[in-house]
Amino acid sequence: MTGAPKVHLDRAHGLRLLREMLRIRRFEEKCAELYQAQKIRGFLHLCDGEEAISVGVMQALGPDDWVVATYREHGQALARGVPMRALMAEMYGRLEGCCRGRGGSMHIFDRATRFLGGNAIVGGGLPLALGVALADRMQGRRTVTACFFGEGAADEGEFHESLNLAQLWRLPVLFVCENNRYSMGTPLAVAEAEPEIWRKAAAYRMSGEAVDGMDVVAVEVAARRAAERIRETGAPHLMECLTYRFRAHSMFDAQLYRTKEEVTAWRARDPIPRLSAWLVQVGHLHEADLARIEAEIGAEIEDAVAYAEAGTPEPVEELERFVTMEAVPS
Amino acid sequence: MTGAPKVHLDRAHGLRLLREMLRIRRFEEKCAELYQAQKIRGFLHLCDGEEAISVGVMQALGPDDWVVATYREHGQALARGVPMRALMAEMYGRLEGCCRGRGGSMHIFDRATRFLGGNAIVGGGLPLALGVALADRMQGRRTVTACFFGEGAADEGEFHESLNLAQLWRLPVLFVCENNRYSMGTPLAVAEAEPEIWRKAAAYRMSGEAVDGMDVVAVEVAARRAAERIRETGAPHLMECLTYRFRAHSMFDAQLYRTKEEVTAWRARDPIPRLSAWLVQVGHLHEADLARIEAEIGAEIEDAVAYAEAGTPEPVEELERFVTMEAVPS
Amino acid sequence: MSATASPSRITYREACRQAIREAILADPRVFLMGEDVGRYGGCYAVTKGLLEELGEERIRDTPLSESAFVGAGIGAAIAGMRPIVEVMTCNFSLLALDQILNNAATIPHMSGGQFAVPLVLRMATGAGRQLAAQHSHSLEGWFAHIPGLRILAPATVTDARFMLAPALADPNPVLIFEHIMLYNMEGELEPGVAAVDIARARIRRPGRDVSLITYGGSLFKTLAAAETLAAEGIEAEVLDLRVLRPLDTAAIMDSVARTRRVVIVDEGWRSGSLSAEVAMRIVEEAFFELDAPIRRVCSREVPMPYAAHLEQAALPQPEAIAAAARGLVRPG
Amino acid sequence: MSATASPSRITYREACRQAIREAILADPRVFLMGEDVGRYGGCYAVTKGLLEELGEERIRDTPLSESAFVGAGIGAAIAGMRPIVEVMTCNFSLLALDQILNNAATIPHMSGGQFAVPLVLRMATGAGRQLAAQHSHSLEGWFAHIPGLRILAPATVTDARFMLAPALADPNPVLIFEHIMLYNMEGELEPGVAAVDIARARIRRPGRDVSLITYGGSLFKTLAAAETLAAEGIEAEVLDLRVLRPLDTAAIMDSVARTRRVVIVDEGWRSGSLSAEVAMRIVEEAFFELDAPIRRVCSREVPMPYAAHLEQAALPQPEAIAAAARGLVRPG
Ligand SMILES: Cc1ncc(C[n+]2csc(CCOP(=O)(O)OP(=O)(O)O)c2C)c(N)n1
Ligand SMILES: Cc1ncc(C[n+]2csc(CCOP(=O)(O)OP(=O)(O)O)c2C)c(N)n1
Ligand SMILES: [Mg+2]
Ligand SMILES: [Mg+2]
Repeated sequence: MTGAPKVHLDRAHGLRLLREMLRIRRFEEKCAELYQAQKIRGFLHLCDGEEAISVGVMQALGPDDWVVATYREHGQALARGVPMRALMAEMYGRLEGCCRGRGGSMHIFDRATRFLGGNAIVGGGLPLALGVALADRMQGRRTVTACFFGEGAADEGEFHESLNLAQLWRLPVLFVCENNRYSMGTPLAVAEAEPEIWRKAAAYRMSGEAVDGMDVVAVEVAARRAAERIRETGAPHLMECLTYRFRAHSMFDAQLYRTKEEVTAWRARDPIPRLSAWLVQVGHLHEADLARIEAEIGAEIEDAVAYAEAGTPEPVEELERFVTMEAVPS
Repeated sequence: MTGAPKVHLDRAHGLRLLREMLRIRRFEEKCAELYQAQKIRGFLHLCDGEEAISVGVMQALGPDDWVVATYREHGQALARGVPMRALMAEMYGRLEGCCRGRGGSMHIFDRATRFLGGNAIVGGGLPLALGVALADRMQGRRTVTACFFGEGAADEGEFHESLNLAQLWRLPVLFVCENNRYSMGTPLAVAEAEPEIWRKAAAYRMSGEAVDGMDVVAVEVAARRAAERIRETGAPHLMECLTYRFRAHSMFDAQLYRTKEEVTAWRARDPIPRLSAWLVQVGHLHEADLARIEAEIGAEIEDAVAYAEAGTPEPVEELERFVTMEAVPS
Repeated sequence: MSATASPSRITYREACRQAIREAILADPRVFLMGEDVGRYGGCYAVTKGLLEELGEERIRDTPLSESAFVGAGIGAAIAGMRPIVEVMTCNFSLLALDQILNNAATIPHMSGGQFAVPLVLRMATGAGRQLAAQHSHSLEGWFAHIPGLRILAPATVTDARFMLAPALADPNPVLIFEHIMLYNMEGELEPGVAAVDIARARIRRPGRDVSLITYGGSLFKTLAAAETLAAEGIEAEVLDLRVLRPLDTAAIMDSVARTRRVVIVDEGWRSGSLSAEVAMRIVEEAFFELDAPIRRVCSREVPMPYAAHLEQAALPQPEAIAAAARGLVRPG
Repeated sequence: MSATASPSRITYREACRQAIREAILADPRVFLMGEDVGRYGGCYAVTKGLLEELGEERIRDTPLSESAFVGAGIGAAIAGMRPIVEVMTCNFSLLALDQILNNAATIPHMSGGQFAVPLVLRMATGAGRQLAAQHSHSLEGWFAHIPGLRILAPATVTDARFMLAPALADPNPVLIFEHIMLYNMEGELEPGVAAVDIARARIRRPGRDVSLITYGGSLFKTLAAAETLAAEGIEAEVLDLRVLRPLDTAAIMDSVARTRRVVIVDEGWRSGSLSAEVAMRIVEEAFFELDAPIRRVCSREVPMPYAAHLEQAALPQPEAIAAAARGLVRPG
C-alpha cells in the first residue's frame, strides 16, 4: 500500500479507517433509498467511491481545526464527526437537524466540529477557508483549515484568487481537491487546459502534489505530512486526490457522458474492498470483524433514520429567526 | 539590442518605432498639462515609461486584428492608429471624441481600428478578448486578438478563467501583461505569490515568456513571433512585458509607496532614449531627424488640441441615445 | 422535427429546446454555450440531444467560469456572432454580473454607439424544489434595474417557444429567466403564433374588479387565485408582465384604469423587489385612479430554507394572493 | 490623537479615518483589509498613515481579488475577528457579490444560527467626478434587497465618524456606503454624539409641507432644494434615511403623516431603485394619508457619461428636487 510506512497502520487504526469509509458508504446508500422514497428532497450528491479522501484527510486534523466543505459533503461531515443523527435529521428537513432542517444535504454546518458548510456555489468555500485560517493565525492558534473542493471548482476565479492570497499571506490552509474527473457531465479534459490540478499550485509558488484518492492510507499519509508542515510554517498546500464517483452527479443525472465500462473499471479500484483486502491479507481483519462493523453501522444508521423520522418540523413562526443574529454565538 | 535579428530594423522602421513612442510620450505630457488646466477630468492614467509595449506589440497586428485595452490605454490607442484628434476630443468630453465624449480617458473605443476599449474594471477585458477571438475563429478569420492588462489584473479570477478557456478552446489571443511592478501603490511582491507572471501560463499549458518591456525591438520581435504562431495554430500565448511607470498611478497619487531613487533607476532604462541612442549609433538617426519628428509630433498634438478645443458638447437631448441600439452597426 | 410539425401540446422544457434548436439551424451565427449544455444534456435537461445533433461548434460545454464565458459571449456578440449563453441558474449569474453590467449593458452607450451586443443570456430562476438558500434566488428584479438590458420572463409554453427568436434579433443584450417550476409544465402552443412581441405584457385573464400583476413562475399561482376569487364573485384581471425591462407601463396603466385596484405578485424578496417598481410606476402615473392602496405578495425576507413547509411558507401562495385581492375589493 | 481631543470641524474623509483608527486601537479583533488601504494611503486617501501607525497585521493591502478577500473577511468574522473590509468602490463589489449574498448574508440563517458574520464592509459609491460608466454606480439599493445585511449610508461627518463602532458591534454583516463627493466635505461634529443609532433615520430639516426623503450624497442637494423651497414659502422636511436596510419605516410614516406629500431623491437609476421601495412602503402603510402622488428624483437610466454636462444632466439636481416638491404642494 503506497506511503503506508509513514502511518502506523496497526489493527485498530486499520479497522477505524475501514469503518469510517463503510459508515459513509452505507449511510449514503440509505440516503439514496430515502431519496427514492421522497423522504429526502432537493439536490442530493453522493460521494460513493470518494470516501477515502474525507476519511484520510480527517485523520490529520485535530478538534480545533476547521473544515470547509462542498455540497457533496456527507463523507466530509461524517468523517469529521458531525453526528449522523443530526445529519440525517437535516436531510429530513427537521428541527433536530444540524441546521434545523434549513440547509438540507448541500448545507451541513456544525459548530462543534468546526464544520463550516456545505456550500452549493462551486468554489464558494475557498475564500471562507482563507478567512478562518487568517483568524486563527491572528489569534495565535496553530490550526489547519482543510478546504475541500472538486476539480471543477479549480476552473473558477475563486480558486486562483484564493490560492494566491493563501500563499502570499501564509495562511494555514490545506486545499483538498477531490478530482473525480467530471464536473456534472463535463469531463476533465473538456474543462481544464491543465488537467493535473496539483500542478496549478506552482502558479502561486505553493507546494502541491497528486495523491491516489482511492487509497485511504495514501491520503492519510499525505494529509498528515502536509498538515504537519502547514502547522509549522503556516504555508498552505494543494493536495489533489485522484478519484471517481461511482454514481450519478446528483439524483437527476442520466450519465450520458460516460460509459458503463469506465465506471466498472473505476469500481475495481473501490477504496473499501481495497483496504479490507489488505487488512485481511496482513491478518488485521477477519470475517467476524467485518460482520460486526457492518452490524454496528447498520444499527447507527437505523438509529439515525428513526431519529430523523421522529423529528419535528421547525415551527413556521421561526422562519425569520437568525436572518439577523441577536448575538455572536460563542 | 536583444532579439533584433528577427526584425529587419532598417532606418525607416527604426524611425517609425521611435516616432510612435515619442508620439505617445508627448501626447501624454500634453494630457498631464491639460489635466492641470482642468481641460481633462476624471481619472487619467499615463503610460509614461511603458510606450515600448504598445508600440512593439502593434507592429505584429494587421488591420483585421482586435485590440482589447485597459484604462491606461492612450499608448495602446495611439499605437493602434486611433486618430489623435478623436482621442483628445474624447478626453475633452466632446461630441467629436471617438466615443462622443462619453468614455473619457479610461474608455477609448474605436471601431475602425477594432479597438475594443478602454476598460476600467481591472481584468474586465480578458473575457471580452476571448469572445472576439472566438467569433473571428468561428467566422473563419485568421486574426489575432491582443489583450492588454496590468500585472495587477493577473490576480483577478478573470485572468485565471480566461487563460484556461483560451487555451482549452485554442482561442487566438495574445495576452500582453504590462508588468509595471505596481498595482496602484501595491508592489508586485505584496500582491503576487508568483511575481513572474509569465510562469502562470504553465498552469494552463499555455506558452509564456517574459520580455524586456523597455526595449521596443525586443517587444516587437516577441510579439511578431507569438502572433505568427497564434495565427497558425490558434493557440494563445502569454507575453509578460517587464516595465515601469515613471509617473504616478493616476493624477491622485502621492507615490508614498516607492522611492525617488527607484524611479530614477528605472528612468535610466527609458525605452525612448534607448532606441534613439542605438539608432544614432548605427547611423539611422541624426539630430535633424529627431528635430523633424519632434516638430511633426508637436504639430499633430497642437492640431489635436485645437480640434478638441473647437469640439462641441453632445446635446443633452442625446443622453439616452444608444442605451439601447436600434441596429447592430456594420 | 420542424417547428410547424411539432405537436401543439408540449412541455415548457421542450419549448425551450425547440427554440434553441430552431435558432441554431436558422442562423450560422447562433451558437449555445454554457456549463453542461452538451454532454450532460443541460440543466433541467433543456438541451438534451442538441450536442449530438448540432455538434461541438454550436453547442459548447464551458468550464466552470461564469465570468469568462459570459464575457466571451459579449465579445462574440460584438464581433458578429449571435451567442446564446446559458448561465445554468441565476444563482451563479452573480459571478458574471460585472461582465453583464459593466460590459454588456454599457459598451454600446459608452462607445458612443460603435458596438452593439446582440447577446442572449438564458438562466433558470426561482424556488420551489427545496434547493435551499444558495439555489433558490429570484434575481430578475436586479437585472431589470440595469439600463441597456431587455429582461424577459416567459411563463407559458408559447412564450418559452417564441421569445428566443425575437430576443436574438434584438441588437441589445436580452436576458431570459426561466422559472425552475415551469420546465415540467405541459401546455398548448397558441395556434398561429410564430413570434412573441417582446415589448408587451399580456393579459392572461380579463377582469374588472382588481388587477393581479405578475410574471414567470408566479403566473399560475396568480391564475389559481383568480379562480378562487371568481368563485366568490370577484373578477380579477391577471396581467403577465413577461417583459421586466423595459416595463410595458401602458399595459399596466390600462389595467389599472379598468380595475382601480392592484395586487402585485413577485417571487423576489419583498424589499426592493420588482414589485416596488411596478407599484411606483402606478403611483406616478395613475395615483388618482386608484381606489385602494396597492398590495403586493412577495417572498418572505429569508434565505430560502430547505424544509418543504418552510419553503412554501416563504413563497407567494394563491391563498395569500386571493386574500390580498379580497382585502382591496371588499375591505373591512 | 484621541476621539475626544479631535477638532470638531473635520472632513468626511478624516471622520472615516478616525473611526477606523479608533476601532482598531479599541479592539484587537478589528483589522482593515482591502486594495491599497496601506502603502498607497487608501482610495480617496481615507486610510493614509494608518499602515505606518498600526502595522501590517492590522492594515492589510490585498491583491486585486475582490471575491477572495471579501470571502476571507467573512471567514475571519466567523472565526472570531471583527474585520473591516474595504472594497475600494461599489463598482468592484460586483466581483464579490456572490460571497456577500450567498455566504455573508446566508450562513447565519442557513446554519440554523450556529455562525454569525460580524463583518463590516466599506465602499465608496456614487458619481459626480466624471469617472464614467464603470466607476459611477450607486449600488446600495441592490444590497438593500438582501435579507441579513444592514446597509448604512452616512451623509454627515458625524455619521461617518460614529457609525463604524456600532456597525462593528452588530453581530451581522454591515455594509457602509460612502459617497465619493462627500470625502472632501468639511463639517462640524455634533457635540456630545459618541455613537450613532444605526437603526434610525434622521430628520435633517423639519418641515410641514412636503417630505423630501433621501440619503447619502443626495442629502446636500436635497437640503439645497429645501432652501430654495423655503424662499418660496414651502417648508420641506428633509429625512435622511441613512439606514437603507432595514428601513426605518416608522420615521418615514411619521414624516408622511405630517406632510402628506413625498418626494424621494435617490442617485440610483430610477427603475428598480431604492426609491421605489420607499414609495411602496408609504403606499402600503399610509396610502390614505397621501394628498398627492409620490414623486421621485433619480438618476437618468444611462451608463454614466464622462462629459461633465451629461453627467450632471444624468444626476439628481436641486432644481429638479425643488420642482418635484413644488409640483406636489402647488399643483397646476
Ligand atoms: C458557481 C456554480 N456554477 C455552477 C454550479 C452548478 N454545479 C453544481 S455541481 C457542479 C459540478 C462541480 O464539479 P466539481 O467541482 O468537479 O465537483 P463534483 O461535483 O465533481 O464533486 C456544477 C456545475 C454551481 N453549483 N455553482
Ligand atoms: C476590479 C477592480 N478593482 C479595483 C480597481 C481599482 N484600480 C484601478 S487601477 C488599479 C491597479 C491595477 O494595477 P495593474 O493591473 O497592475 O495595472 P496598472 O495600473 O499598473 O497599469 C486598481 C486597484 C479597479 N479599477 N477594478
Ligand atoms: Mg468533479
Ligand atoms: Mg501594474
